[in-house]
Amino acid sequence: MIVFDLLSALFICMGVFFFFASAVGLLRFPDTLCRMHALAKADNLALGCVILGAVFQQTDPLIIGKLLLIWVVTLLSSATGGFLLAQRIRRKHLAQQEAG
Amino acid sequence: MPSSALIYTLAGIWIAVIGLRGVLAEEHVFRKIVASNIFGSGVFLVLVALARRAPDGPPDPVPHGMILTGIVVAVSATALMLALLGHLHDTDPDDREDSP
Amino acid sequence: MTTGLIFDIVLAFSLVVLAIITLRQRTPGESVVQLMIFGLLLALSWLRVDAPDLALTEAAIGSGVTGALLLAALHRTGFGTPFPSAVSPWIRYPVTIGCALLGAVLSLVVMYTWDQPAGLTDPAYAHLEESGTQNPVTAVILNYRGYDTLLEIGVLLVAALSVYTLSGPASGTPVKPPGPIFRFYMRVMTPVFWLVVPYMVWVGGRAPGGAFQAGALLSGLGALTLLGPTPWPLRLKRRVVRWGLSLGFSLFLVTAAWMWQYGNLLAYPTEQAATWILLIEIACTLSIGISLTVMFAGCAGWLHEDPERAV
Amino acid sequence: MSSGSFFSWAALGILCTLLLAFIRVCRGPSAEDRLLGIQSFGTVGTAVVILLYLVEGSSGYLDVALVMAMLAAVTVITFTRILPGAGDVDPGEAPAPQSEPPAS
Repeated sequence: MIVFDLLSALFICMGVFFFFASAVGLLRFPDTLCRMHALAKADNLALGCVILGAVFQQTDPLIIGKLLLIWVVTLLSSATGGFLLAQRIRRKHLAQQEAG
Repeated sequence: MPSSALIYTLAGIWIAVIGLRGVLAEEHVFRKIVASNIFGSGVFLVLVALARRAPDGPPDPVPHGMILTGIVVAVSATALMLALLGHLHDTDPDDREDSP
Repeated sequence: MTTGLIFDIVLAFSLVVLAIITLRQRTPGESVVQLMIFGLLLALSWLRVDAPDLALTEAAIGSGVTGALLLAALHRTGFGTPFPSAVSPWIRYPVTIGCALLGAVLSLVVMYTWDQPAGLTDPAYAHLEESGTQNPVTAVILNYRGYDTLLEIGVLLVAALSVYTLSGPASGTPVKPPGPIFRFYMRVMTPVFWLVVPYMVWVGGRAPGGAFQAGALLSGLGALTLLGPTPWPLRLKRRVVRWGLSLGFSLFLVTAAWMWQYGNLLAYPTEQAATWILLIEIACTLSIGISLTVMFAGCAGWLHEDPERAV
Repeated sequence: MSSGSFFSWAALGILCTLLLAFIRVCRGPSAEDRLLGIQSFGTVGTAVVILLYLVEGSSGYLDVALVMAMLAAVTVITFTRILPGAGDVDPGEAPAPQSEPPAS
């Protein structure tokens, strides 16, 4: 069981690191699309790490299933939301180009 | 040493006070609606944290029940205010921004 | 000082700061964004005071439905127009000072009366066996304080009907048809919502969950559906919507009347309590979900629009 | 260090990164930046709830995380779908734009 605990701690630490990286990216990157890039990749990876870390603490398959469902739902909504936002930004750029 | 319930009670009081100030001292109706939401959240937070006052044992479920219904009623009140705001906007489109 | 306490202090402090920032935004759109973040953090803080029931509702409503409502209203009234300058200093400063005093007095009162015992925990748990449910919060709202909940469902119905009435003819512009990606998202998420909503009702008998949480979740699905592709709820006849709106309240009333024969309104006999509570929960879930969806549509001005999109 | 305390520290760390992201939300500059912030807050909030679940061990917390994950997207989607200049269609149905997007 100590192996599982260590794995769990490792993954959660990775999750915290990636959350930190995505926050720094969100803060430091120069424009909106770059920030979205940082956010969409690092955040979902970090959540995946945290969930994996949590899975190593569980034995009940129902709970594990629920944890994985949370990850899938987040991936899906983040992909859709990110896509819709990016589309909006791109359209704005195009409109600016036409105007300028 | 303060308990976490005390911390959240104090935070709730100040959130409610900030919201109350917003309701009273802001001009724009939309901002008043946002402020009334914050005011409500602050009051809810005070009640929930007070329900947790006993250091051990389960929290008091009666305030929880009241707030549970209260949240839903608060959101419906918000919707009603917003519908009234939209109605004002439709019937009186000339001075909708500064004195709705 | 434990980690949990540091967590609490950081969270409480950021909640207060966030409340101030929310009210200092320049445009309505910005303040909505801040309010959503405030709702998310509030849900976290409710987990910290052992109220997962409320955190569930707040996660659904505070960070989802309220935001959708406010944005829908802005869709109708204008999104980016800056707020006008505040009212005259003759009102602003006295109000601010008065509110600060009020806050200080309340804080002192709370700190001095902190050690007095809290109210009704013991009676609430003592009768849990007879209440027909194992979740104390569900027992409170549907058994001990059934009257309150009955009236609150009534308030919800009245509010939904008012929004319905207020949304004048053809005020909002409809959204454009959705593209393949959003359609795919809805195709996957709709079954997930329909899986989680009944689960939420069912789990409310033993653990955090219940009609209000499930109803809030359902209204999230309703808002997404109105924004998007899935045709079937939009094709629902108005009559269905009206029945759905009043279902919870009417079933509650019928139950109350039925219980008259046992002597009291809404005093279930112990052996029937579980059945009645389950029935009321299902009806209330549908009603709450439909009410909030109707409110969303009403705020966006979509209620009496072209027949394709009208609810 | 007990495992509960480790998870609390992790939750606290993630909460701090949340506050970093919050600076971006305050600064903007565009509405889309703020929406990105909301999206990030949804994901991070879910992670904090999962860690609190590991601390407390009551399964209701997981339902909170699930609901949060499901509804955090609603605001972003509402925003992109109904606000001015955004209500257009996905590329599958839109007439393809003539120019390439700016390489930014």
